[in-house]
Amino acid sequence: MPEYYTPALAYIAAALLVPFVPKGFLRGLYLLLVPVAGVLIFWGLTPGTYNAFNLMGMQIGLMRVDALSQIFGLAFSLAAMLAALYAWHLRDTVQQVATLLYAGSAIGAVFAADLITLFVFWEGTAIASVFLIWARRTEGSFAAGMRYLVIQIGSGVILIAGIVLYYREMGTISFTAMELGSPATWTILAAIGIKCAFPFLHNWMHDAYPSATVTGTVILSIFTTKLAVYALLRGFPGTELLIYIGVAMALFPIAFALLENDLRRVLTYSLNSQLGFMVVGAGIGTPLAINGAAAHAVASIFYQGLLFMAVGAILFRTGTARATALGGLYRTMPLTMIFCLVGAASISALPFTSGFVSKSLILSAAGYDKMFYVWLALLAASTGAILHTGLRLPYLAFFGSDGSLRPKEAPGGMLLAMALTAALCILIGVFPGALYALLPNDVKYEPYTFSHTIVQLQLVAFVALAFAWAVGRGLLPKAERSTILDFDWTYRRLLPSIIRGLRRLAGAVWDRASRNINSRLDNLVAAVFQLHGPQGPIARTWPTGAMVMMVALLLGMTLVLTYL
Amino acid sequence: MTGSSDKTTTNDKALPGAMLLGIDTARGGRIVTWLLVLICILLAAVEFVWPLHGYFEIEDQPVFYGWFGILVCIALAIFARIIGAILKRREDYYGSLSVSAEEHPAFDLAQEKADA
Amino acid sequence: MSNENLLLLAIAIPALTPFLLALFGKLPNLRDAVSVVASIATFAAVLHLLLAVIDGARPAISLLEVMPGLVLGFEIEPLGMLFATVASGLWIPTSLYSIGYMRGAHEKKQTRFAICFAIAIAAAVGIAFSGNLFTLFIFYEVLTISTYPLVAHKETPEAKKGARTYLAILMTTSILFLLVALIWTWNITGTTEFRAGGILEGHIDPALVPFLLALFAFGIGKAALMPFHRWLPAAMVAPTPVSALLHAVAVVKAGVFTMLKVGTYIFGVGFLSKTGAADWLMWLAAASILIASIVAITKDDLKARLAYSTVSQLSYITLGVALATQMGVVGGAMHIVTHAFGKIALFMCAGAIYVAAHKTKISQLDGLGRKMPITFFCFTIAALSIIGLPPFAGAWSKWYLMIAAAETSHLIIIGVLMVSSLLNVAYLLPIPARAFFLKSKDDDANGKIEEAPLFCLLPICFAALGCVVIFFTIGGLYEYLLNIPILPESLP
Amino acid sequence: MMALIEPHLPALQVVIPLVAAPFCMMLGRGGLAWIFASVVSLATFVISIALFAQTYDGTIISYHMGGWAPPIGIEYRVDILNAFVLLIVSGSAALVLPYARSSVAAEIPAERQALFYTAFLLCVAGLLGVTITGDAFNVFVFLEISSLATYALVASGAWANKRALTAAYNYLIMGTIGATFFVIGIGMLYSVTGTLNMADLAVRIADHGDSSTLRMGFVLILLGIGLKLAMFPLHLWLPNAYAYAPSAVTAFLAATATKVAVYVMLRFMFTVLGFDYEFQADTLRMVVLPLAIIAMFAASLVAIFQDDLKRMLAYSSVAQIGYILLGLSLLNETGITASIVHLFNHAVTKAALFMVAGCFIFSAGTSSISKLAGVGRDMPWTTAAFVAGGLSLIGLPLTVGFISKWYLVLATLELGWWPVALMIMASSLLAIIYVWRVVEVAYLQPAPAGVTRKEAPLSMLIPTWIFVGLSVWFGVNAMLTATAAGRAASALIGSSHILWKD
Repeated sequence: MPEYYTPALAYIAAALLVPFVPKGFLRGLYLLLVPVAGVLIFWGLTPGTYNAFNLMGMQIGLMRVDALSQIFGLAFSLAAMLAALYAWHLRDTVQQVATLLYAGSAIGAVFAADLITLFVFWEGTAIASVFLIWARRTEGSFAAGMRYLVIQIGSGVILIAGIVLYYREMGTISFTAMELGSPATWTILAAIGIKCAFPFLHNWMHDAYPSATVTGTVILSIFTTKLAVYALLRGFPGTELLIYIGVAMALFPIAFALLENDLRRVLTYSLNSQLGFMVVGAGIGTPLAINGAAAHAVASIFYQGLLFMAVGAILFRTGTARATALGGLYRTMPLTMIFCLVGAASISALPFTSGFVSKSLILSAAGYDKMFYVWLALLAASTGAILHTGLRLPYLAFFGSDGSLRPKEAPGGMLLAMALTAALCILIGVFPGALYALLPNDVKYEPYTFSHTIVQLQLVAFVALAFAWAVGRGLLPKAERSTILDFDWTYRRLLPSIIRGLRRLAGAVWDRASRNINSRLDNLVAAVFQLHGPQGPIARTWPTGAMVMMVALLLGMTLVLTYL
Repeated sequence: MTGSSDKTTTNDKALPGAMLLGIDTARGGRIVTWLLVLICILLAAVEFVWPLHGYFEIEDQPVFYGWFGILVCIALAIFARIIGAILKRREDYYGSLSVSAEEHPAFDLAQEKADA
Repeated sequence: MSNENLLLLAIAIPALTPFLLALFGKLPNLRDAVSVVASIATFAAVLHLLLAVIDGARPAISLLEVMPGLVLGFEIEPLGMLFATVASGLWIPTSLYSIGYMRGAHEKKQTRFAICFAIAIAAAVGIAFSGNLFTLFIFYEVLTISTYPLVAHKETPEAKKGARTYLAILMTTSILFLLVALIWTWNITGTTEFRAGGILEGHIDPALVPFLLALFAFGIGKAALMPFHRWLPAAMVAPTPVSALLHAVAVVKAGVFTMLKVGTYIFGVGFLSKTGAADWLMWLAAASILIASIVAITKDDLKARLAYSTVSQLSYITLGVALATQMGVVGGAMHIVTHAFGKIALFMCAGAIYVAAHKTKISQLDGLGRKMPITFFCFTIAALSIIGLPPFAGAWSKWYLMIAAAETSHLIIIGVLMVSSLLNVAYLLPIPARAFFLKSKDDDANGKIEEAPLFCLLPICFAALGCVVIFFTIGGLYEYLLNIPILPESLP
Repeated sequence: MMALIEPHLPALQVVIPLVAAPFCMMLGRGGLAWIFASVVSLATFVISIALFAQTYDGTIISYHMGGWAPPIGIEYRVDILNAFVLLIVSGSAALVLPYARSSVAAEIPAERQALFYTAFLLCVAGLLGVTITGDAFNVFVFLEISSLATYALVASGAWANKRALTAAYNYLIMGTIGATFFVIGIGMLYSVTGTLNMADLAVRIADHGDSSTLRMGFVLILLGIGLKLAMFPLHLWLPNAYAYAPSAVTAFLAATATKVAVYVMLRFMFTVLGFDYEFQADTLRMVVLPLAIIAMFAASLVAIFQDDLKRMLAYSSVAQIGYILLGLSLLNETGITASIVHLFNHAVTKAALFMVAGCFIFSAGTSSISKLAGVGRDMPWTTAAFVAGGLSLIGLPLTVGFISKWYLVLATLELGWWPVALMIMASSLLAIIYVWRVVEVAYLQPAPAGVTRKEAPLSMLIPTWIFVGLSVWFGVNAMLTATAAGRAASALIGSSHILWKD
């Protein structure tokens, strides 16, 4: 069935076979090789749409190969491989199957040439990923998983509604750039917005990611949001609204990231902020900005993944990711610390790391277009990223106060995965040309100008200084065991209490009404029984006289009628 | 980074990260801070030797990135404190419907001590 | 054998099987074998007809004239053929499943059960092949009566009460409304024949159309349109095979099938959309979808939850009719198939859980997934199909219903379908999730539980597989459904 | 031979049972009398089939008693309507008699059985006479013959239950009052027209036009017949009479007596007084129609609460008579068709059901519903017959009850009388309740411990199932009954139209 071929199929087929591969080394190897097979399918293909066919009058294209889909496909595949390596120790078939399905769906979505295929894989990512949360097997993760699932599937159904409207409006379902304006496109944007964690649509991330298993969170951090960024780049490049959304997105999670105690949640907030950069890039929409967004997505897959891996390794060895319980881990987990610092440097956009070469594309794009305030806001967001993730996170985990934890260094699989990811971050930073060559638009850009390198170093150094100073004085908000309320409060607390209230009200009204109706019915039945029951006047055996009376009565009645 | 130095036992010397021991003491912190001050001064000085250029006028301000970073840090710290004051709740605020208050299940972990 | 004879055969086999069943009542193995063979034979006949219908044949036969002008006759058209194929096709796995279930659960009076089951299938096929509304009504009532003993099977007070509710609502609606609607139709048009494009146009004052439609919509109580849905949850006291085949497929689908048929062949889609007579029905169906879903969330009893889910899903099909476009009819008809596979699998799983673990409450299912992985895996697949997620069958029918809503510019209906999907997630997915991922509170009691008998498992797997296969082979079904005539045939 | 008999069939129809009755009494022992009565009833049945076949195409047979031409002589006039009723009466008799063998043997002492069969034959003769005669006064005579026989038949239940005597007494009083009213009414018609031949009456009344005497006559006939056919609220004699009469009698009476009375009513209203007689139309619509609707509900509700199966069925009969009266008081062709077709349908159904009750009494010794728990297991065929009959009573398709309901509702819809259509349906829902109450008890309740019940004997089961079979057969294929009823209705209306036009 060559016409049904897409890289996703390799993953899905592989996922179905996972239970039959013996656990341990063989299965680990198997999981590592699947992404390789996936890449082989599309690598080297000339751009174009493959495997197109007609389904019920709709033009389905399972595989569209162009630079944009290829770079995301490649990044996803690589990340899937690294994640598999990271999860080498894992013996949970459910998570392994879910991982493959999840990665496959994400890659399938990236290569989808039409909206239906996109929808199919879009939902695929939602369903497959929730198992990574549920696999934690606790009450809390069950509830978080349910919330995550409802929102993710919600995104999917909004997408399909948008597609329906779009199909109705345009008569086609091919997935190309759209103009925001009709209900169809607004709906599609909303669907993407949920997965992309636009402000106020973002809560699922902070709710679900820290609720997953050790390896699950790493995998979750890779695909869903970047898929959404891809969809924005494909569907809504140059949509001005996205610039403002992106700016808001980049800025507001910073405060939460500074307050959070759970390091995995800190990372989700910082991920959310980084996504803001990409959304701005999509919104600016110039070839450079698109390149920037794509590059930043790729770079952030790896450095954010690296950070999640490091925190995951800590959790794996200590049983907690709470900042309040950690600290001083550099003693026993120095390698993890080093890799974490590489990730931190990347997100801080330190020169010669991947963050530097990707973020500067977006900032430059804003700069070329003279979008001063956007530029300024992004700069502020960068500063925030340096502060909360570049400095605070490693500080709380590895330095800070000694929590007297002396865990063992992370296991080999994790270390190797982190090492490779860290190497990638640095390689991209040192040799940006390789990344740039893969970007969708052909734009010349040189990140390592003298000015640019120096100012970025200035920024990082001064912020670090400020941080060191503030830490010495205890000026930063303290990490405490706490819950920081976010917008999810509205549906986790407000909405349920409204529903409870309504339910109580409706229940009372219903009770009252049904009691009323029931008593009326009872009365009716009683009255009927009184009249028609065995002893009732209608059923009773009347004496002959009474019968005759009845005859006389009827006769009288009809006779009256006679003389009318 | 105070009060933890006494926890450093002889045993820690054998740990793989022993190279950095002392960095989390008050003295270590001071050293790091001064090192940073030195770096900052150097980087600021570069600017006066080789003039830099950016996209906007504001970048021409002396050591713009330096003071901008510090200002943003201050603003963020204040803002975060305000947010924290308003939105911080008990860890078990959402009860059993959240993972916040529960421990990570042991089967998913391999908690091993370094000295074990 | 001619198609006409095959048609009669398809009804006659299940209708005559009861005699054999009664004969072998004392020999359970032979009796159950008869059931299975009869189901296969029926399906073979139906399948043969299906192929003929795909080739364009429209077999018709008039049996006799019951009253002057009122003919007991059959005629096959694509919609009825579809329903017959689904009902008779799913009878095979269900009859296998019944063997496992009835024996596993040690139910009494299995012969009576098998007899009534066969009659119900005969009635369902009869409904599917009815050539006119009058014939359809006859089989509709036969179906009601023949399923009453099945609902009351356990003979406990609850069973009796449930069966009473079942009978009362179905009878009341069918006699009070449907029969009146039928006679009205006969009165004004002088025919009850199903005709492409409808028979009413030009015979009835457009202002009265909504009322006639109301008589039909509420009269077809089997479609479980709110507020006449109570019988469906009440019928859940029946043994699970009944809930699975009859109250997820044959009976309820007979209801919505009748809605589709009435909408397409009595009113005519064009007439409905021209007069706007179905607007109120559309809103009612939408409300029914949402309210039933919300009620489902509050139910802890597994079968009750599935029953309310059925109520909600049936309204999808009614909605398809009420949207009054070709795509609505296509979506509704498609939903008959897709929902059948999903819901029968869910009910069979519920039955398997009951047989294997004697659990009926959702809150008791924690940790059972480890003991019964196949059952719960299939449950998950079926649930995803019901929700309407790819790559499972339910996604397509929802797609066409949405298309229909978009065609008629009813954005709110699209919203309703979206919200309904989410509500489906909320009430269906926690069940397997709890079973797989939460720990049981009483591990000791669950220690001995293992998968249900093979006779139960195989049909479940078959139905779940169906959900996947239909997703990928939907093109054929769609092409087939386009054959449903929407416009009046041009007169020669 | 046939050629010799054939012209005299109308006379033979009545004469055979009438003459046979005294002979039957002389036969003494039960068995012989039963055989004799059965043969006679079979013969009358054959004759009525022949008559029906002759009139089915619309032919009207006019037979002049003793060769005297009407209006002086007595005319037996057979058209499709009364051929149809004849068929019902003689057919019921022919089927009830085989059934009566075991049933009567259990309920009446052997030495009295010959008398019983004599009364039975007399009753048959009377009912046939009422139906076939074309002479108004003759109707009264035969009506009294049949009524008197009926009183005796009801009273013969006294060996089983003494209350049968009071029931029969009440019936006697009421029946007599009815007969009196009826005969006075006929007298008034005679005083206006000077003739007793119905066809002649019709012509002369049309010539004469409306008058208060005519009105009085009409009212008295209406009430007189109303009493006989148990029109609500003149039905008070019926439940007890039906409940306490021997089972076979109840089955026979339920199938025939009230139906013949309805026939008389139809005949007088539409043939004699004419379809377009305005006062009659007003009375029907203002008095009979509301009473019919009340009957449908009130009697059904009473039936719901009854514990005795026979009483329950009796009240159900009152309700069903409501349907018949409703049909004719709608005063359109479909309505009258509905009434006529329901005559037959209800006769078949109710006979079957009362026979079932008789089987229960025979085998289980009781007709109390609460004592029939679990009877479905012990007496499967009898109970199944009840279910089939019950479904017909409810009016489900594939039973005759459905056919009646179809026409009745169609008639109301033709007039645009919505609420009435819905009321008809609603009252059939009440039938579901009282039927299903029995079904539930019989099938879903465990039999009380220690009770053993055998299936009823074949001699009772077969006639019962023949009636059930008929009620299904004519429900599946109603062409014969519906066509006959339709033709009868159109004949009734058609004839009066012609008469009143000039």
